[in-house]
Amino acid sequence: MNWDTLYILRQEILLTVLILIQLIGDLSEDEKRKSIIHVTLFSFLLFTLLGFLPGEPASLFGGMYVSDDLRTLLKNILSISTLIILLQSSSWLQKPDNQTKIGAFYLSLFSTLMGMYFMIAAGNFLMLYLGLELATLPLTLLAAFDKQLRRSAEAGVKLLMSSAVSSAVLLFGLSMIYGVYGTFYFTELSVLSDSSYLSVLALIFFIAGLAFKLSLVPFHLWTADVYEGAPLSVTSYFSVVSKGAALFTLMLVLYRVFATQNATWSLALNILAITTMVVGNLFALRQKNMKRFLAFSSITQAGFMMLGFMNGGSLGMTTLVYFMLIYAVSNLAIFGVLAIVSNTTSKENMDDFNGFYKTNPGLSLIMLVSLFSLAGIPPVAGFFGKFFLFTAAASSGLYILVFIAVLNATLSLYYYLLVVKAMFINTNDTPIPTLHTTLYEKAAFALCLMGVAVIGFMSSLYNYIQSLM
Amino acid sequence: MDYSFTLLIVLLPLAGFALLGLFHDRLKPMVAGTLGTLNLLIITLLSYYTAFSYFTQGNGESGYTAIKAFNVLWLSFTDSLQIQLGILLDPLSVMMLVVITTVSLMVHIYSLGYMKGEKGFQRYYAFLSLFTFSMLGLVVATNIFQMYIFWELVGVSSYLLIGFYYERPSAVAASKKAFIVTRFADLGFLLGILLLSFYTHTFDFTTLTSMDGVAISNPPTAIFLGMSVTTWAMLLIFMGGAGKSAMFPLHIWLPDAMEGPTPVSALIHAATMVVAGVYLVARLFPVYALSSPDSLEVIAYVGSFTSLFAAIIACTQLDIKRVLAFSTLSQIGYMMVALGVSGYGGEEGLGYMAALFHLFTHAFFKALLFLGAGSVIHAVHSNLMTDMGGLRKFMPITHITFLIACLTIAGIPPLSGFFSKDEILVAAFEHNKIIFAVQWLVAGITAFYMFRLYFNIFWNRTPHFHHTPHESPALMTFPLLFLAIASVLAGFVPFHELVTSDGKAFHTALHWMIAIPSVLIAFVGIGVAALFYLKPNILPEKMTHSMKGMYSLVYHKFYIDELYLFITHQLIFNFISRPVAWFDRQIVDGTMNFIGEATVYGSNVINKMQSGHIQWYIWFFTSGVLLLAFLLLYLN
Amino acid sequence: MNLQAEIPLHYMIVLSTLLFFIGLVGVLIRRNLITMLMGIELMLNAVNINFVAFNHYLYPHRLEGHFFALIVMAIAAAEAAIAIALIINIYRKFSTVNVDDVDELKY
Amino acid sequence: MNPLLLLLFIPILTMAGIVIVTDLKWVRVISAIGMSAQLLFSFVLLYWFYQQRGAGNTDPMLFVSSTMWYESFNIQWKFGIDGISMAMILLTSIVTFAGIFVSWQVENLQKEFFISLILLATGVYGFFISIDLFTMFLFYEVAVIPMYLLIGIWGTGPKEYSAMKLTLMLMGGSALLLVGMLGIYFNSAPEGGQLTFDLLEIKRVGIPLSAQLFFFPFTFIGFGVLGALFPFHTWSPDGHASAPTAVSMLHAGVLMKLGGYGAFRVAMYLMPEAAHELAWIFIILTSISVVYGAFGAIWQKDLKYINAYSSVSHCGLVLFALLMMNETATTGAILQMISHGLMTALFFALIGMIYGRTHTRMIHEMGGLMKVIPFLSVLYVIAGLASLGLPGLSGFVAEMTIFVGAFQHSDTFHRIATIVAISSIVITAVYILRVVGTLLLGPLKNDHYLHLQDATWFEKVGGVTLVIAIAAIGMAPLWLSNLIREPLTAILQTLTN
Amino acid sequence: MTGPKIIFYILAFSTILFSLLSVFDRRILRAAIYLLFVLVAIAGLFYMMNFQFLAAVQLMLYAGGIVVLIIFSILLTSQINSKLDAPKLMQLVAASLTALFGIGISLYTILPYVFTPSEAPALEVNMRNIGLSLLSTGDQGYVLPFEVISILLLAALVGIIFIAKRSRT
Repeated sequence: MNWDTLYILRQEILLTVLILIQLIGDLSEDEKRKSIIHVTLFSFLLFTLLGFLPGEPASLFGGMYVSDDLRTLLKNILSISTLIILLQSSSWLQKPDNQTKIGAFYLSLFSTLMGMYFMIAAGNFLMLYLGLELATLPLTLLAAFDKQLRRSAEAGVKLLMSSAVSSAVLLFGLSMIYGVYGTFYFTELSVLSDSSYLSVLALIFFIAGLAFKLSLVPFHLWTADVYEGAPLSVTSYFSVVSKGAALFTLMLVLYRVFATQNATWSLALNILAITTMVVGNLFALRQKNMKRFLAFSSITQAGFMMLGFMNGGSLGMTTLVYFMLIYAVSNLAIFGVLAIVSNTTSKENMDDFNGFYKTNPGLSLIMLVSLFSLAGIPPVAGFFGKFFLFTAAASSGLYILVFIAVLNATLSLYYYLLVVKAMFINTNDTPIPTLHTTLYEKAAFALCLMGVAVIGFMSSLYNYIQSLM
Repeated sequence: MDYSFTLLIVLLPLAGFALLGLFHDRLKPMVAGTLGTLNLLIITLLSYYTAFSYFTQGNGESGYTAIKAFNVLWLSFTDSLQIQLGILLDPLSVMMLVVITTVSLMVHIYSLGYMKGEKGFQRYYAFLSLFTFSMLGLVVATNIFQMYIFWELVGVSSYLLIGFYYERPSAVAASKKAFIVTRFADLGFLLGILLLSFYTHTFDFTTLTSMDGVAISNPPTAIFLGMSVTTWAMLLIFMGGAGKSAMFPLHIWLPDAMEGPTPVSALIHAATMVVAGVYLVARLFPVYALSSPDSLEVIAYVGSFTSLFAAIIACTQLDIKRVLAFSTLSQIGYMMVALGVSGYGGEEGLGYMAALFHLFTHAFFKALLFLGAGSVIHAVHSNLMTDMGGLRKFMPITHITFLIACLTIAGIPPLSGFFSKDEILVAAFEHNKIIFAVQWLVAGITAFYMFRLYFNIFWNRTPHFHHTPHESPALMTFPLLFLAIASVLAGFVPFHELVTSDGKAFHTALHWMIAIPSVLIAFVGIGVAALFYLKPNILPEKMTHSMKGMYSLVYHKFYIDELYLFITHQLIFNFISRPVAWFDRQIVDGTMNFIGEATVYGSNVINKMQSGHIQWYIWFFTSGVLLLAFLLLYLN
Repeated sequence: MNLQAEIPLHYMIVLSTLLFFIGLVGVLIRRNLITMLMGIELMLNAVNINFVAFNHYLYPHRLEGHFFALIVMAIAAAEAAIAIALIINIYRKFSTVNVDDVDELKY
Repeated sequence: MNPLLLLLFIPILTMAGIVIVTDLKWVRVISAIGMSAQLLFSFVLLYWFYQQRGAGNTDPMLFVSSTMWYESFNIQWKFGIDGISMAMILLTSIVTFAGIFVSWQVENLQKEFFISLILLATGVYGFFISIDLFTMFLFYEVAVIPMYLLIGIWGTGPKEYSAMKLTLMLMGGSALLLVGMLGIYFNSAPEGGQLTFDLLEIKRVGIPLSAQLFFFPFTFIGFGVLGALFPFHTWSPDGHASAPTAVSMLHAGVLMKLGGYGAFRVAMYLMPEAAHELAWIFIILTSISVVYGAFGAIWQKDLKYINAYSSVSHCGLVLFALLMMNETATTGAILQMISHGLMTALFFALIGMIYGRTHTRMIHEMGGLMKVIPFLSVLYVIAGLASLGLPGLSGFVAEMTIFVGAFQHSDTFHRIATIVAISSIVITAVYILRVVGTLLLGPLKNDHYLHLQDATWFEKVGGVTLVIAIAAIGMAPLWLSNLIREPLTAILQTLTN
Repeated sequence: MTGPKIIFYILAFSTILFSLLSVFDRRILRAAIYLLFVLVAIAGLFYMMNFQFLAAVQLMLYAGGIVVLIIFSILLTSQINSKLDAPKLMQLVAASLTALFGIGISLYTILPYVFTPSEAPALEVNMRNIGLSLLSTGDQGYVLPFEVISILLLAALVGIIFIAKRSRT
């Protein structure tokens, strides 16, 4: 233990401090609770900024914890996303009903974030599993946080039950990996190579565990229910941060640890990509509830992400990270709008958005741009992300897969346009009234929009990510 | 001599059209009419001057030479295939210049009176200018594509003029019919051009018709469906000509075209445009005669049949303009016959000369007939013979000029029609006896139906008129007189020295053996007409009654129109267009919609997957894992 | 006690595999949330047997499997606690712990 | 700076101006100023273009500039134009200019309307000046997507359905296109070396035949969908029928040309051998499309449907001519794109104006309009005459070039296809005259129409601009034909070898 | 039959038997008790394999903690003697087939696999080694997981309290 270690662990430590602050804050009187929100937001901002400090690659705790520029970047993407979610959730937490939740909410959220950090920073399957559970278990509680709602309770228990089984399956896979290789350390695993049936089976079980978090079809069934039932901020956390962490982890493990088994996992993910895109799309196009709708949309997007795995080199990895970043900002912008609407009017259905543009042009435009970004329409960032994903898949000659994917992208455009249609074309006798956005929400939108508008044109960002691979 | 001024002949009418067209609502009607007429007067004088200078420069040993007064590249397809716009002066085109400008000028003058007070008077003059421009551009074309361009323009001006009374549905329908039928023919023309130019690598008339050009010295001999491609090409080109010249079976538009103002009928549908087909064949005559005599044969038969066919129909029509229209068909049939039976060069080319001679004379007397009919219609406000009769007392000038025209067309010497028709019959006699016999018969029928017309208008019973008819104003009678004089004198133009197939003069003489029978049969025709129609009597009715079925068949123009209607409306509209539209909406678009609906259906089918039951979710998860593992382990 | 000679590794693996899938059956068929939770515990225990057996039979020079099993136990405890909390929460809202009745979110 | 970028900056500045301005009255004025500037600049560009060529610059593309963008994919901002692109740019600026004036009276969400419209135009400009496949594709989609909003918000009839169908089908087309593009990209360096999206570079290196055969259909059909290739054209009738006037104009006038242009610039240019091998399939499809569209148009009752089917026919002719792969036919194809762009824009403008007055587009419900709105009617007749290929108007020039060019093919199959295509001129005449006869001529059907106003000044500006362009091309086609032909010689040399 | 073998068979047999009973017994409290037996049997297995510490933890944590928790919650939510609904037939069949399929795949894959035991000398499993490893920061040190688990437990604790306590409203 020395200062270097502390510097490397600065984010985790600050996160622990933040958790402790919540414990103390929860003791304060109700009237002062609100100030906790501001304190937390500013310390979280500090925390996010700290992540951008330069650092040297390091391996701590005998290889349990690994830190390098790539992992720092991945963590930063997660913390920026979380920051945006926190900004967006501030007005939800400020509602009188929710003031008791503040402490527990932040605490659970930060611990899941820390879990994701450990997933990414893991140098050992033990840490990875631990991080995964740390990221999952408090989330199940968060899903049940709307205590007055039946659906929230249902979401919590559904998530817990299915994720418990999925983590059991993952563990079963890990135990086989242990049996075959005799170690959990990534550094040791990456040099061992074994293509026996058992290792394939183990790998599939492991992938299934993470695919569950990524909600790839057929491991996705929890997604829509939980998204619908959970409080909106938690849903957006699910769809962006939690999914991002799972994606990054899967990416790091497959590319860095099981690089030799490339053929196996790319085939598996190829199959999963197709089923995910198709099924996600088919479900999405008939959803009326915006949260469910976005659930299936994010399932489809996860299917697209799998295309990035088809390239075993740095192109694939870069593209994955890049796409995740774009997906995060686009999705968060949409969730931001939904959050504002839902907080004030409790409306969550697509029909409620009829005529939205008339009353809330700004928010509608944000939605529009972000939906286009999700659909992959230029010149917003989503186009670039998707294009590079397709390129990654095509680089392995999988043109049929690319074709299926692009057709699915077209189909997905259909339902994104349904939302656009609702907002811009349909009329409504009782439209959502003109809504007020707080400073925090504005800041969140600013971050998202900047991302959506600029990322695509900034090739330097892409190059930077690539330089880390 | 420098003929570049001839450019003005073409450009002035265009300028007139642009001026009248753009400012039609700013100009007073009479100002517009006068401007147009003066403009045309200048053009007419210019073309007379051209003709005078061209023909007086003499034809040396080699005959009249073609002069390209002007030629500019307009559009280039390939290095050899280029559209040039230019002016070609040779006997043929110069003769046509004279005919067109003369008739056009007369029509312009006549219309000042005839169309006075009509709504859209300015527009009328604009269209007339457009037509004159197009027609002049057509005849001076230096290459076949330029001709095609103006050919189309002529078609559209004809369309505009037929549909001049655009509020009258029948006029609209007639104009549409005229355009579409000729367009269909032009399709053949265009294909012919493409085919011909593909093998000869040129559009240029001079190159095409020169004796050492590819088209004649080395015509393509490739065979397609049993005919050489040259014949194909020339027949297709003739198809264009047949459309414009209303040869059977493409004649159906012409009678309907009488819906246009009568002066227009005189100009376009009697004197100028309808003979464009004759002009076209004449223009390419060396190619026809030397490379593809088979196609000439076809032309002869088509012409002959048309002339007989139209003449028979003309005997039954009651609308005086329609009688004249069928008479025009018949006369153009004569011209086609003449071309068809002609050979190339010297005496052999008699038919060629005769055809153009007849074109020349026909232009005058047929224009005269139409203008006279217009004058009558102007007076009685009706087109039908049944509303007329005894008009000789009211309209002396019209009566006299009309009589002259009827005599001319009947081929009574020494009027011009006699000479030109005689040459045709001679040529036909020398070539093909059957055709000769038909044409001889047609001459008689012609005399009959013309005098049927004449007697019914000016003699016969005098019906009750709402207003007492009176002679037309001087603006209208002047052209009648002028054209009457021209009809009388035109026969004395020494055509065999001026316009011949190879440009060289040859000698020709009156063939009494043929002239006498033809004059006789004309008199017979006149006599029968007089018997039937000079005085009101029941003979015609008896006659029609005794041949009722036959009469009605002929009266209905052999039901050709109905056949066309059936083909277009029933077959094409109902059996092609409608199914296509249906197919497109139901099958093609239906497929696209089906894809969408199938997707939605698929979405509904897998709906149950999201059943809401945790255990089902978990089961799905685990079986998914196992299945995936199974796939990868044992099926890979 | 040296087991290798007496009981082959495969016995352990067969045992754990059977246990794992019996637990899975429990999760899949029991319609009480609490009994489902019991099934999950069985599955986790099956995994633990694997970890421990591999550690003991194959890689006794390090204690990785052992510690992993330890961690799994701790997490299983936390998971069980959370599950119970959520189940009680469900019981409050739905007055039942039958999974079939907890299906308001669907399609 | 590359002057071509101005083509993008002027519209972007215009959009910015529209966003900033607060008084709605100024929105259309700003748009008009911006698009007039664009029109003016296009002609300046033409002048510069000739100047450069005159100075002996024989590069295949002029004003070429390139900036590396995504280095790892070798994606560049690479712009440049040759005669063909120049011609298309002129077309775009004329149609856009007219479109702005025709939309003068848009009331609902004015700002948004003009921004979307100009955004669409920006995409089109970007597409035409791009040399890099990636940016080309990017601009392609930029141009397509505003259509959804434009039709959906400002359209009429079943606008939502049509807008959705149009967008999805076009995007489906771009799905094919994307696969084709990626295929081209990954085969752009068969000998090893840097993969590239650069058209000129790909052409220089050449794509292996097997790859060509696989990816040519993707690329060609991908562009073909936008070019209304049978049987992927059905978005067009519905889309046009529902779209607001200016959008139909821009869409049929300019956007559909992206299809033809792309099919030539990308599919055939980069994969000539495959184009040769597979042309027969598409020749059959396009010949069908030419005749089929025309027959389809005869039966329609809605003015916009008639014009949409006529567009199918005319655009089919474009692809048909391209597939003939000789200089003349290809020149004709480009001419046809321009000619069709202008006249169909004029058609749609007029239909919009007539609809604005009579509130119906069913031809049988109208009649005799010539009497009450002569100005518009005359323009309509002119458009109709251009459409049926009357000499002196642009349609004739284009069609004749195509027919003569196509007929130069000595193969019987090609000849027969040509004859089939040529026969469309008769059918075209039938439906055009039918419309003119029913709609404009004859007695006035409805007395309410007696009080209709003839064209207003802005409508006149829009309409007359297009008529002038149509007539100018029709009367003096040589300069345009030469402008187009000049790059073709080199391109086709490589196509036929 | 040697001693360890007999013990193993007894343990294995009781594990399987009681787990099946626990899964299929429709009286919920009994099922919980059967679960307890399974857990104890597994602790026995651990003990057999020389992991006494782990066996102790298993007994304390599972038997002492989790099962008690489960029984409490059963008492909270159900009548003690109430019989649960029988599983639906379809569900039973599907689940069993899946399980059999899974067992088949797993065993078919695992059993043929030839494991290669490590050659390195075995580490003695005693409290000292376990303790040292648990608090070591170096290679084979588990202090980080140990700490992380504490955070997990903390978060779970706070969350559970929040969820489980009655809302004031």
